[in-house]
Amino acid sequence: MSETAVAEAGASPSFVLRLEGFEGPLDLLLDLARSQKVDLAQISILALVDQYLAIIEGARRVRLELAADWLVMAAWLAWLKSRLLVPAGVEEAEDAEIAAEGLASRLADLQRMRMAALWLGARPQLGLDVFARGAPEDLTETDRSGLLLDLPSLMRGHIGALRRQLGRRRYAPRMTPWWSVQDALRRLGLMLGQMPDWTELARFLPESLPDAAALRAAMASTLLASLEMGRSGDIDLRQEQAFGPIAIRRSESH
Amino acid sequence: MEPSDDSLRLAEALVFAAAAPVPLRTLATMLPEGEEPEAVVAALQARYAGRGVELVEVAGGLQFRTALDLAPRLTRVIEIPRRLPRVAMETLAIIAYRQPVTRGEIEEVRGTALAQTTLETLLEAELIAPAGRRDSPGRPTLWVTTTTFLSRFGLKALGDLPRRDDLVNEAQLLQSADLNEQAAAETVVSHD
Amino acid sequence: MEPSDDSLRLAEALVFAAAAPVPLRTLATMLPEGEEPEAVVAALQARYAGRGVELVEVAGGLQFRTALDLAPRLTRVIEIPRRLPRVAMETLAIIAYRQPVTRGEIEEVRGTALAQTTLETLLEAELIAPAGRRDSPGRPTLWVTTTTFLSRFGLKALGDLPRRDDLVNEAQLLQSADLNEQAAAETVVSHD
Repeated sequence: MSETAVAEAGASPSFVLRLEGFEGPLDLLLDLARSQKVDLAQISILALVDQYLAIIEGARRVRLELAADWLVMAAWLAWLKSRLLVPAGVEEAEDAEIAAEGLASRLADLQRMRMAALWLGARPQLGLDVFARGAPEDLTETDRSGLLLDLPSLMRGHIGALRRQLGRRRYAPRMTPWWSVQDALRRLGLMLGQMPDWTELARFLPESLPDAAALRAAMASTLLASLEMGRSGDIDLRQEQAFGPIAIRRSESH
Repeated sequence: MEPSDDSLRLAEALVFAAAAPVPLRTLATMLPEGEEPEAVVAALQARYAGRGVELVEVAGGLQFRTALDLAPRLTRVIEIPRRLPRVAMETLAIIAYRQPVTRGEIEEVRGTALAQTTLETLLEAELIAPAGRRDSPGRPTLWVTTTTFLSRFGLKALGDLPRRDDLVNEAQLLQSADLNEQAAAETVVSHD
Repeated sequence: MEPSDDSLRLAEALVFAAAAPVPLRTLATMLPEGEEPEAVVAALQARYAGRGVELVEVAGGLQFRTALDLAPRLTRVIEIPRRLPRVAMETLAIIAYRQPVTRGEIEEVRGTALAQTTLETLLEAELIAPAGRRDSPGRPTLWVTTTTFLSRFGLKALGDLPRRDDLVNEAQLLQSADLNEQAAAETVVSHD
């Protein structure tokens, strides 16, 4: 393959089709290098560059679309060639040599991997050349009779049970925070100082109450508190008629 | 005619590598002209007689099989313990913490009927045992945990079980119960 | 000491039954006290030498495999998958020698981009596996070969691969590898 590819590189346009058989520029370079039939360590980089450039030039002549990496490699090789032939100075000559060595070693690397692939490919392969037992026997038995028991899972069960129980218990009606007799006593005590004369009991109710039931409860508590305070002589109460409004004032004896 | 060694090797490899039993007629197509498949099989069977594997005729053809007497020695038993279902674990926890306890009381706590299989699972595992009957209508059986229960959970005594307070505080439980309340409400209603 | 016939039968059955290579230490645990697994393997290998199936050491274990010379006739009956394309083989070789290796590094060696299908083919055949990511920009996946790789190519370990310095030219390589000529010739041809 390699010899023919190179032989045709100069003249016939048929070689260009062969470019497609190569896996990128490095692959072609390796093929060209191998065709020099010397140790890869001693290939002529210049000759290699010329061959590569000739092939790329040929491909361009027949207007074959070339992928960018082929052209990048061509440009780099052209640069390398110019530096190898006419270096501008000692440093440049060294750079070119290092670059050439780098290319040679990359080619050697690829060559080694290609050899490795060849070696692998030549090995008898399981499933292709040799076969293992087609119907292996499963000599394992699964015993699922045992129980996995540990305290954490028992605790999770315990908490689960508690939660379930508490979750149902919450249906007991919750205590509504009614206005209590104690609340009313405290409020009456505070407000009486500010009320000079008879004041209706309703004025002593808290300002905001959620609903009618709460209002009735507060009224009852306030009445009870006023009765209590009246009994101890702190206040006087009066009511003009049955079911009429009740008024209170601070007792004069105090 | 004695079958050739080549035929024996081929038959051996074929039966070995095939994924399914090899029919005699498949073997026949592989063998050289004039070679009797039956004779090849017989010779191969003789060669393997008394060995670790044997050539047997099964439904559909020939197959190598581990010698019967060796199978038990080669079989590895892999133990994969099961977990108790959640219901069983909860029931076990209720019994552990409230023993002795009747089935009705367990159902009371869980707020739902207890499947017979749940108690049976626990009984079978020897984690619980009956301990007399309660003197109440119907004389229901009382359940307690066993010494197997203690040893399986690595407890010296029932007193080693974490106390309720150690575990969680009730407010937290209530809170999480509240979170579930919408979902729970339906269940509770239907239970009522 | 000669291994007992019982040990031979046991080892034979164990390796025969298994779907994958059997590690020597697994065999050792099965054998009676005092029996050397190596001696048992050697005796078994001798018994199967030249037969239709052979006992080989591969991928860190023991496995019975059909004799190589029977392949052409067996493949008339046994279906075989396609051989890996050249690109895949080259990529596999690079991974085998440089593992753990990134896709970018493989492309660097080959001097060209790697088609996605190439890695997919190798992955599908379970010949390679991802092994973490490299701590470098983009955190590229690292690839390594698997035990299936060893098993498929009949390698005991990665150390069975030729040394890099020996990978110089085909003639030398194939000679040193002591390979079956036929198989080698075929591959070289198909490589073209």
